[in-house]
This record gives sequence, C-alpha cells and structure tokens, in this order.
Amino acid sequence: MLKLLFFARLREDLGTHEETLELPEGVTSVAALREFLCRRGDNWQTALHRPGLFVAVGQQVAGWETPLQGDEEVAFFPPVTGG
Amino acid sequence: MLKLLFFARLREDLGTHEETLELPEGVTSVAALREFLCRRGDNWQTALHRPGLFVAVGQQVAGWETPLQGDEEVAFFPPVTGG
Amino acid sequence: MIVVQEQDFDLQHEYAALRQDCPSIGAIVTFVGLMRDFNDGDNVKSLFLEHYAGMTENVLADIVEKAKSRWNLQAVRIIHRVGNLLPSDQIVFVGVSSAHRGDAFSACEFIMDFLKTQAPFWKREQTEQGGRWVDARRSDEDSAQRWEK
Amino acid sequence: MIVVQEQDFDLQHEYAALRQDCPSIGAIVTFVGLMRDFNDGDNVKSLFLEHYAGMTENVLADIVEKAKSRWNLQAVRIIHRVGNLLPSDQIVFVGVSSAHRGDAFSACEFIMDFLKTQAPFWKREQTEQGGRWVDARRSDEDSAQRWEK
Repeated sequence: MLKLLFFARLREDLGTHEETLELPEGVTSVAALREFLCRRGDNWQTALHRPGLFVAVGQQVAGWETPLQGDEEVAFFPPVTGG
Repeated sequence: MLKLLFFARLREDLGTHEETLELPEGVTSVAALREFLCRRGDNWQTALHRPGLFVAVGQQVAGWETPLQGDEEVAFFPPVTGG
Repeated sequence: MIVVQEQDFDLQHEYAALRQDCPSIGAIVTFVGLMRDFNDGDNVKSLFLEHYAGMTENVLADIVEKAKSRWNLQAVRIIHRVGNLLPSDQIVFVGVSSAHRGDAFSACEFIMDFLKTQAPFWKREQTEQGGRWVDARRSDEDSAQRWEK
Repeated sequence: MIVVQEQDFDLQHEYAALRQDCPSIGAIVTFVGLMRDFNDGDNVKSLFLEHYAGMTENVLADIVEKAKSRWNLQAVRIIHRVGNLLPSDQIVFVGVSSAHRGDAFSACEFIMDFLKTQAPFWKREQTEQGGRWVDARRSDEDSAQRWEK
C-alpha cells in the first residue's frame, strides 16, 4: 500500500493529513499519482498544482518522474518555512 | 611629561611597564623617541626594533611619524594575541 | 544530537553539553532563533509549527554530515520546537564546537541556512487579520545558495 | 556592554540580557572562546592574559560601532577575561542580537575577527618546555581582511 501524507496548507486545503492507497492501475510515477489524485476534485487539482509544491518519496525530496512500486511513503508539501 | 608604557614581551625585555619622561631635546616624533630610547642599551635597541612592533599615542595606534608635544601617553607593544 | 520537541530548551544546558570534557575545543558558536512579534508588516500574536516527523530528523542529520565533511567540528547540537509558540519564544537552537572559531561560525550559519530551506517545518501565524501560512522567503534560498560557491 | 575582567562569566546571564524585553529580536548569535590545551604542537598548562587597560575598551567600542553601522543590530555584549587561565576556561564572549540571523552571524564573526587583530591583549602560555609569549597568527590577519572587500 502507498502511504500518502499532506502537510501544512495542503493538509488544510485537502482536509486530510494521511491516507493509505492501493497503487492505482497505470500509476507508475509520482506525476501519474498526482494526476490520479487531481481527478478527485477541484480542491485537489488546485492544491497539487500550487507553485513550489514539493514531493518526498521515502522521506527524500523526489522529482515528478520518480517511479513508484506501490509500497512507498509519498508526501506532498509546500515550501518549508522553519527556523 | 610623556607617559611611556610597555606591554607583554617588551615589558619583560625592558624590565619596565611604565615610566614618565620629560620630552628630550630634539625629540618631536615617535620615531625620534624610539631612537632616544634605543641609546639606553642593547636590550632597548633589540626590543624596540622587533618585527611588528606597534606604537599607540593617546591610546590610538600611531605611525612612527606621529608628532609628540611632550604630554602624551605613548605605548609600545608587540602584535596583539587576544581572543 | 538532533531533537524536535514541543517543550522549550535551555541554552545553558546545551552549551554545557557542547563544552564538556574536551580541552581541544577553542570555540563554541550558538544560534537561537526567537519568535518575532511582526512579519510582513503585521503584528503576529502566535505561531503554530508543524513538521514531517521522521523526514525532519533525516534532513537535519544530512545537513550536519555535510557540515562535518566541510569543516573540522567537534560536536553539533540542534533543537527545533514545534506546536504553539508566542512572541519572544525560543524556536530553534544550533550549537557548534570546534578547535577554531572560523569553522564553528561557518558551520553554525551553514546549518541554519539549510535548515531554513530544506528541513520540513511549516509555520502558520495568527495575526490580527486572522491565520495564514508563512511564505518561504527568497532571501533564505539566496543564503543557502551562497554555500555552493 | 563591553567588559574586561578577571572573573569568569556566565553565558546564560549574557544571553538573558540580550534577549530581554525585545519582541522584535529574531536571532541571537553567541561566541565563546575557550582555552585549548595545545598550541603550536605543545601542551599548554596555563595562560596569562595581559591587556592595555583603557585602550582595550576604546578599541572594542570602535569595533562594535563599525559592526552597528554595517548591520542592523539590536544589542552587542563583549566580555574578555585577563589574568591566569587554565585549559577549558572561558576566555572571551561575544553576543549579538538582531531581527535577522544573517546580520547577527556576520556581526559576531566580524567583532571576533577584529578583536583578535586590533584589541591590545597578549597571551603568555606555560608549556612543559617553559613560558612563551604567543605569536600573532597570519590567519587572524587574513580573517579580518576578508571584511574589507
């Protein structure tokens, strides 16, 4: 199962922090996962296309082309603002 | 009266930390004061020609050409090593 | 030592830990980030800090390793708070000990610059006009990129 | 606040003074210089620190003024010890508070670099081979000259 995490503004926009998801048919990359999630509605479409959106796979910052096997932890979040 | 101060290695080499001195005849600059003091003996000659020797007049780092009136505080010291 | 915690921290305690039992240390540099009561022209009444537990610690450990490979360091300690904070509260501590001051200064600033731009923390601030997520600053990116030279 | 003293100092006290009552402070950087037990390849058993009372304070005040004209600082505190010191003893404290971390880091390092090369302190160290006056380091001159750019 994929573990999906959403942080900060994304968490608020989507109303969810965490979900588990069976890898959807045809989804083999982070980009494809994003497109799959965006079909859930306008708030997903907007939130997952915010400028500067980051994605991490296995707690490492990843690119959109990063492949997915189906058992990863995938996190979406806005630019970081700690310190 | 001039107030002369010697610090650190100079103080040790000369065996003195502080003295007062009537401005000697013909001494109108720091350079001339040094030459006057060097006539006191070899240890003065050596100590006052060490590489990197500093001189301060009125507690400000000064050059050898700095003029003297006769009522200044003149300090000789090696390169600083605090901190 | 890298810790993310809700509770406050004590500079003296961290300093004592950096200093202890190592007579070859010549320099200790500490940084503390405090919550300011204004941001982008507005008064800020409180702050909520969220983070990505697990990834945060990994990113910070990676930044410390980079610093240690670049400078000669004795020890590094990082504490970052999360949860609700008020103006003047301590947010983050970075402390570095080294034989020489140049290494300690550079490493401490390096760690802060990359913590700011890479560690997954997010601030939500409460102003008189309501709540808002803090925007990332271009100047923080610029500070981190200086080190690439 | 600039102080030259024989007695030890307390980082927590200095930090509290820098932090107090100013909710626009976002960053506090502190530096502590400690006595190392080796120098130029020899074990050092003790250190004697001498200074030029009066001129020291003037030079340090001048360095602080230069830092304040160059960066946006809230407060600066400097303590330098003189007299006899042992390995691991605290020698010097420089603390800087500012709205922003970049200013605090730069000013703290600037002050230390010029304190090292301009403030009239001299160290005499006692090694197993006897006593010797510490030589000035070219690297300290280089550190100070960076800021002229």
